[in-house]
Amino acid sequence: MKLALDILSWVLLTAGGAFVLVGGIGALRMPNLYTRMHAASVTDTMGAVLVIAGVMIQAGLSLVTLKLAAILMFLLITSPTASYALANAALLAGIKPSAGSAADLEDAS
Amino acid sequence: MEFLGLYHYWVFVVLLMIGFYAVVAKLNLIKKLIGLSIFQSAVFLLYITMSKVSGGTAPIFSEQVSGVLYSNPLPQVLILTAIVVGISTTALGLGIVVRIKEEYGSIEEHEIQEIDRQ
Amino acid sequence: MYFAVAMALVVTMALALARAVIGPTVYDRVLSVNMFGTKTVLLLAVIAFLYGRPDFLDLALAYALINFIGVLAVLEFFRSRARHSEQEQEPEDLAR
Amino acid sequence: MTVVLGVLLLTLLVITAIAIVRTKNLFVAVMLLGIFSLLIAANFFILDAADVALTEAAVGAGISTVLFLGALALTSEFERAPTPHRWLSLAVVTGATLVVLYATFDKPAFGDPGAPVHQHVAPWYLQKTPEFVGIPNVVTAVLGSFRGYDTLGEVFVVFTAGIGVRFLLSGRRRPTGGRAYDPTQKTSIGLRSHVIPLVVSRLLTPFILLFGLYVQFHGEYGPGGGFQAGALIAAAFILYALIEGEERCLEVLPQSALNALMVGGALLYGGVGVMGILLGADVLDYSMLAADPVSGQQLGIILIEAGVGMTVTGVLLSIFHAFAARDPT
Repeated sequence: MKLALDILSWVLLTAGGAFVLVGGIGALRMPNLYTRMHAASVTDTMGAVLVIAGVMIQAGLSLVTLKLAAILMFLLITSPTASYALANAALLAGIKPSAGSAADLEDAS
Repeated sequence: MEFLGLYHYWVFVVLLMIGFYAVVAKLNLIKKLIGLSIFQSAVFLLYITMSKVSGGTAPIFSEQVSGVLYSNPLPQVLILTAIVVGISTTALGLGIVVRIKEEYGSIEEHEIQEIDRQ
Repeated sequence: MYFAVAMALVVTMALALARAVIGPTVYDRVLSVNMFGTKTVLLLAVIAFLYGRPDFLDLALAYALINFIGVLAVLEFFRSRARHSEQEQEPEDLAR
Repeated sequence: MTVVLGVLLLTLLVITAIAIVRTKNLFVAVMLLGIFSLLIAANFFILDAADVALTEAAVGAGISTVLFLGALALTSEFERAPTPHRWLSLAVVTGATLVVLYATFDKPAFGDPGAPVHQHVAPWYLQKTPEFVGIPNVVTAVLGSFRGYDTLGEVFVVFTAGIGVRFLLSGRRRPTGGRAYDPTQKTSIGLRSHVIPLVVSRLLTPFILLFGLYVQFHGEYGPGGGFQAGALIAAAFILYALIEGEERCLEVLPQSALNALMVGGALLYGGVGVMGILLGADVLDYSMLAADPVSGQQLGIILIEAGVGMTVTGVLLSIFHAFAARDPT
């Protein structure tokens, strides 16, 4: 039982690490702001859920698990809000979401 | 692994000097304050580095970890208070910069000196 | 195992930092600050377990709660900037 | 293994610092300073300083960014001037770097338990805390009891800084300032037109306040205490001010209340110290506050931490209002 839980948590942690890494590469390699935002959100949702779920299994049923659940809940609430605020500010400033173009690269600051 | 023993101190030195460079070389007053807060953080890092004991844990007793080595609490106390003092004094500095901007219309040191000479 | 995840998180933080340094727009930098924040929450949670002191999760909780205030402040900053500079500046300046 | 993590994070820290100094755009510098704060908090945590990392988190995540952005909104976002005497400055800095680097070779190796810093009072603190104070968090015990003088001094420095900012910036408020809130006046509507941040912030503000109080009163048992809690509670009110508008926030917690918090906290701390004398002990010796010296110490620590929390909340919020209420020139 212990071993099965350990393996499950390792699988979750590894998958979470992989998602985080993929999101990070995406945030670096994607062509414009909105696609980069999309890549970054992978790390905030799937990556966070998997990593924290993996850690939760290790913690077992205790106050720690409750704290982890709270962390996960707040992350899932706040990070999309931050993304929204950011996309809104960018749209207001006139950055067009043009697919596949490097339009915002040209007016680099 | 020998050099890792001093790596933290080297990072402290480099950060200290990056902050120092911003304070002496940059003319923009806000940039100087940012440099000052990097300088400050470098000192914080030095203290906390000194408080660490290999194989130790944070100096908070707990039933789960009894009879182990604890890191040094004293530098942590000093830096804990210094962080809040640091943000307050940085805010004071920013307040002075805002007043300078209102009086001189600029936050660049050479322009302020230019106005002062007139 | 925790160590591998922590390494993945640190590498992602490095990638986000690279994005923050190269920009090109300020919004990319804000994006990477936000991403950096969530990675730090995860890293702190994983390190708490790596050290065997899971009672230190308060730290990750603090970041999870207040980290987005910075991004909201940025939104408010640009909004008030836009309001105050309507008569003085061309809007292209804002995208910088 | 954690040393490797620490080394990587420190390297990122240096890269961030260089990027901060190199950029000409101050807004970008402030954003990178946010990353710097996150990284240094992670480093503190790896170096076993949970309390310090929590302080850095509470201060660096929201308040520091908000204050810098407030100052930028009132001044200028760009660094116009080129750096004069660049090579001279670089040469001086490089020289100083080499001198200090040379000095580091005499430092004891990282984490050496035999280092001089661990020999003097620290073992005494660790050994005697359970006996004299009886709380698990040695950092709080040292902060509140053994070195109460230091903390008193720091609280007064924070207080003075708050007074200073108010002296500098509170002269000229917006026209609506000082009067009752007027909903038709659109000077600071905040982000209320953005539904998603509005809902989420309304949802989160009570949790942040609750967490702040938890950190305040759990400081004896885990990472936390007055400094962190003060910063967290101030962050909750700043979030409210960002969403509902700064003047609305000033209605909820008016400047007079903030003054009372600032002064009351410092006075509470000082008063507990004087109580020690009146009860026949030394200044800031809490043993006499209760029948049993150990519970007296605990009571004293709870009181002075409350004082610290009040002062820090009052000062940080006063500073925020001083910046936010000023009109850009």
